[in-house]
Amino acid sequence: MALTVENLTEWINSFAAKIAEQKDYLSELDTPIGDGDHGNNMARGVKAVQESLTSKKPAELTDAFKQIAMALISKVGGASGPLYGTAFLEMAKKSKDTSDLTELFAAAAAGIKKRGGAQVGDKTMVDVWDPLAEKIKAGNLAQADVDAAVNATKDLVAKKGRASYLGERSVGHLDPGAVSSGYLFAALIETEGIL
Amino acid sequence: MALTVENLTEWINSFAAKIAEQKDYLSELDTPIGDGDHGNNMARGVKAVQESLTSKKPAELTDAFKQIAMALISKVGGASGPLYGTAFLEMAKKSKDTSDLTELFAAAAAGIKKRGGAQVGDKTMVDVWDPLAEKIKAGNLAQADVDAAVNATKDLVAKKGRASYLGERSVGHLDPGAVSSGYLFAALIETEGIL
Amino acid sequence: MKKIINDPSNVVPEMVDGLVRSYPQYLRQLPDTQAVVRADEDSMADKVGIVSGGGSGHEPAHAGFVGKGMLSGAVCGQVFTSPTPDQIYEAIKAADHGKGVFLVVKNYSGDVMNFDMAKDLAEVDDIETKTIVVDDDIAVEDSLYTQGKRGVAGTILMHKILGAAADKGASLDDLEKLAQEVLPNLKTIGIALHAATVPEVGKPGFELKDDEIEYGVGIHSEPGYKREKIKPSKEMAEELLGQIDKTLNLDGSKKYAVLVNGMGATPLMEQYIFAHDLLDLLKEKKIEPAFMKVGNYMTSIEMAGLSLTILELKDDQWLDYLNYPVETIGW
Amino acid sequence: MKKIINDPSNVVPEMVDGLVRSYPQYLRQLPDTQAVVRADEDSMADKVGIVSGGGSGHEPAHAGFVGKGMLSGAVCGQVFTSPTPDQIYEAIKAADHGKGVFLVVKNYSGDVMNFDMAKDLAEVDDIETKTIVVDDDIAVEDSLYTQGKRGVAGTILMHKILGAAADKGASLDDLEKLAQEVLPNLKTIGIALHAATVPEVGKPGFELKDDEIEYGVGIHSEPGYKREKIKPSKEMAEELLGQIDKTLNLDGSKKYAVLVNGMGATPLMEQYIFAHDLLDLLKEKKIEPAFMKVGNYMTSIEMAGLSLTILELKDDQWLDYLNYPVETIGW
Ligand SMILES: Nc1ncnc2c1ncn2[C@@H]1O[C@H](COP(=O)(O)OP(=O)(O)O)[C@@H](O)[C@H]1O
Ligand SMILES: Nc1ncnc2c1ncn2[C@@H]1O[C@H](COP(=O)(O)OP(=O)(O)O)[C@@H](O)[C@H]1O
Ligand SMILES: [Mg+2]
Ligand SMILES: [Mg+2]
Ligand SMILES: [Mg+2]
Ligand SMILES: [Mg+2]
Repeated sequence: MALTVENLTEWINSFAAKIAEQKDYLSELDTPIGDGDHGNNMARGVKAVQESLTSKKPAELTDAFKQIAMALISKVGGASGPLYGTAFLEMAKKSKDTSDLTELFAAAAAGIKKRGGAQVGDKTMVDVWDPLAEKIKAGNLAQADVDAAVNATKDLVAKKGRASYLGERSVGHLDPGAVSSGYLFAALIETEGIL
Repeated sequence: MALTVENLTEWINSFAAKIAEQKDYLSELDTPIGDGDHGNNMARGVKAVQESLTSKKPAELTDAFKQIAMALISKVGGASGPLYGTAFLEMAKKSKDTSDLTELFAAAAAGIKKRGGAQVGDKTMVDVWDPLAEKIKAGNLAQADVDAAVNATKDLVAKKGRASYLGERSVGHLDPGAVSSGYLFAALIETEGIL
Repeated sequence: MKKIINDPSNVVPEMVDGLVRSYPQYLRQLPDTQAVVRADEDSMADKVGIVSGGGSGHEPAHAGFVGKGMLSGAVCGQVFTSPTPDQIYEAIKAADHGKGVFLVVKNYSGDVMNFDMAKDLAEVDDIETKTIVVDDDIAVEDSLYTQGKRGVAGTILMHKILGAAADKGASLDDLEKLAQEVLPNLKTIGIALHAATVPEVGKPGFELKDDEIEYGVGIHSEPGYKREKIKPSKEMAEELLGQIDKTLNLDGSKKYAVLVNGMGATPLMEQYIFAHDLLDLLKEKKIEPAFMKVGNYMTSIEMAGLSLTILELKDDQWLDYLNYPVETIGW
Repeated sequence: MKKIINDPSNVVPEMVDGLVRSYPQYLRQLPDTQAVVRADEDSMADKVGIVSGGGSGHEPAHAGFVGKGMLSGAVCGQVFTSPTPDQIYEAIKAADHGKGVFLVVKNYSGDVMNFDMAKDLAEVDDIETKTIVVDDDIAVEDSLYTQGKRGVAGTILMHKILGAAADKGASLDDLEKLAQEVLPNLKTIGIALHAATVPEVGKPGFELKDDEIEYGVGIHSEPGYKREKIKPSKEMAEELLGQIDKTLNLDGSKKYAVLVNGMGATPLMEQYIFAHDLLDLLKEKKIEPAFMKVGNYMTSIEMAGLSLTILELKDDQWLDYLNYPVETIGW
């Protein structure tokens, strides 16, 4: 169970495939409580990530994380771009010292919280990253946890991002960034030998 | 059988009533082959005519025609405003010498032709004014003639006014200005003792 | 019909009032009319006045082009309906500063006849007037036996050129000569995605299906020369430029001014994309416009669509006139 | 969706290309970006640069306000999507002429975060930057625990005031102070008749019935605070002005700047009618705006509707800045 450039790439490719497949669904989720572009934003981003990893094969984990971060930062835009970008940038930094997923995800989740100022319960991707980083630490991340974290955003009132303009009216809708983040963790679970 | 300020007023009031009643129909006729405003233009105009004739009762035929002309000129706008205005202005001029309807209508029809440059067959109000002025001269103007003149515009290709932009596609539609002019002649026929 | 209006029969007076009170530094309304003239009276001293106008619904045309260096006055008719001679006459009087008044009229029976009657009225007052009837819309066949081509967005370039010339001291005869020289080189063609709704009418002037566009429409929902399924912007640009090319014989050795004009409801985003495609096509012909403008200048209420105007700059001075500084709301 | 576009995923590059090539006298595009800076390099010498931007779809904002006396650069994100830090960073570098760069950011999570990351990048280069986050939209409750109010059309007045001050030699600190003084006095509220369609999405951001309007919408089809049956313009003006009055406490003894901003598909005719009603209501309060502008400045693609911005002019200099001459496409 160790993180390598190979299984990191596999994980990211699997994440990219899920995003591409669910692009319209993600944008649809973003329509009632956002601006309907989350699927397009993410699809553009993961495409750039894959292009980057193909055109320049990273030698080290840190390079891989950095390339992913830069591709996301420069291609996603919107709110999710700097957040996903920050997550991978923090993982890049942390990967200089360790390849331990617990530490990497703890750094990523902290980075997202700092960049966006959202807390758990604000109906954002933080509601997925934060508890699932804890699950990784506990060594028992499972798809059921992912589903639970994602679905829990449905009943929350949005406090950050565009959905917050809706106030109470945001209740009853999944948070799109939480859903796309869920794919990231689902892809992680599916990647052989990474966890 | 003589034209007086009284029966002129009666005639014009009857014309105004027809226009007000058919306002929407006239605009509808103006929609496929024009800009859909002929009913509104004419309604605005005849309202102003009635206001003018009420607020300042004309003593002479010439004054009456002039008031009618000025109200139409300043309130109708579009193509029909100057044409109807010119018609009544020409009648005003002619009425200084005669109150003979034949001469008045000949002058009016000539004025319309000169102002707009249209000939008989161009699918305009000229196709009503010109033949019906002839009928008045012949002393046998009847509603059937009015209907015939108006309906004849249906099969014509428009050569003047907005409808001319349609070319062949204008065929099959009545000319709105011909229809409103038809009301003027119908009102004349209905006015006791004027013809 | 969903519009930000009050009484549909009162839109023009309310609009003109809102316009003039929002921009008192540019405009003054003539009492008891829907005609406006320059607030800056001094800028008109000793110069030929230029008066234009027509039906309302083309905002910012024409009142938005009243100001130093451009029009002296504009007359606002009912929506899509020519203004009446009495109002045009008032604007002519206000624009006259002893050198006569030049009238810029779009070629519609109504406008031509009403401006004509106003001219007659002005003559009685010994105000000399001359007229250019602009007929830049090549969608309509010209013919001696019909009304001929319509006047559309190219009229704005005519205003600009004449306005600059008048400001530089051109006489009434100079302006007439200039206008007549410019006119045959000024060509416009338009396209619509949906038609405008005249407030008093309450429904669109024509109906297009969800995937249809109409080529060659006028600015009052006059029908065009063909209706087709929607195409990419590049192909629309090809069609419109192709039509203009037929009449102007575009040539890389000549100079051109280009106006991409939004019809009211088409956002600048689409206009700029069309401009991008157009400039690519012009480049293939080795043409870089000497002057270009993109935006809403001669609209058709909330029609969606745009028009393309190209003016062949036969004289370098026309380019100077286009670049001449003006003080208006809309240029 | 009926639009004059080519590939929906390519609208921004084509739009920026069309814009810059149509107006080379004003704009220069930075290589490999969708960022534009002033073509007139000299006008930026020795002055603090001002960079703004955000998602595209608000044309003429923000690129249309780049030019002498206003913005130094603008970054065009994907439609309704914040631009990315690398592109903002390029604009900052191009706008820096040794005096630092002031960033004008609309208050959306995406914009705030991306401009923040760009700031971090610029710091590495020793380019000093300061930021104002504009949040003029009073439709949204402010709160420490949420994103807070949105940045909308009032941003244009912020650009104008800061641009004039920078042109007159204000330092980065001066600009920060000025922006912070202006901001609490700048209030906007909008209304929509129909929502915008993002090209890549293909359908409107929300659906309104044929007789419904929504009060308090944002410029990305964010929902507002209430939905109602359509009303006369005068009553819409009452509602919007009433909301602003609640926060600004309008007072006949004070000076105000007013911006009536069309959302993209609403014709000037309706905007002027609204202005007429608004000016009547202000008159009842004995207020004559010291500055007023009506037109499409901060649009939402082809949304129908408008917004009302009022700025209380606490300082007479702000009025001078608003009237300061600029050379831009859109002001
Ligand atoms: N301040 C924030 N902190 C954490 N996550 C946020 C924040 N703001 C937005 N998000 C996340 O971003 C998602 C929206 O992303 P996206 O639609 O791509 O960007 P935008 O909102 O700019 O259109 C939300 O669903 C939410 O999960
Ligand atoms: N040149 C012309 N000569 C005679 N009649 C004309 C001419 N042009 C237009 N008309 C008449 O005017 C009518 C249209 O009037 P109206 O709709 O009120 O004006 P507009 O066309 O300006 O909207 C046409 O139906 C036609 O009868
Ligand atoms: Mg979104
Ligand atoms: Mg008509
Ligand atoms: Mg008409
Ligand atoms: Mg977005």
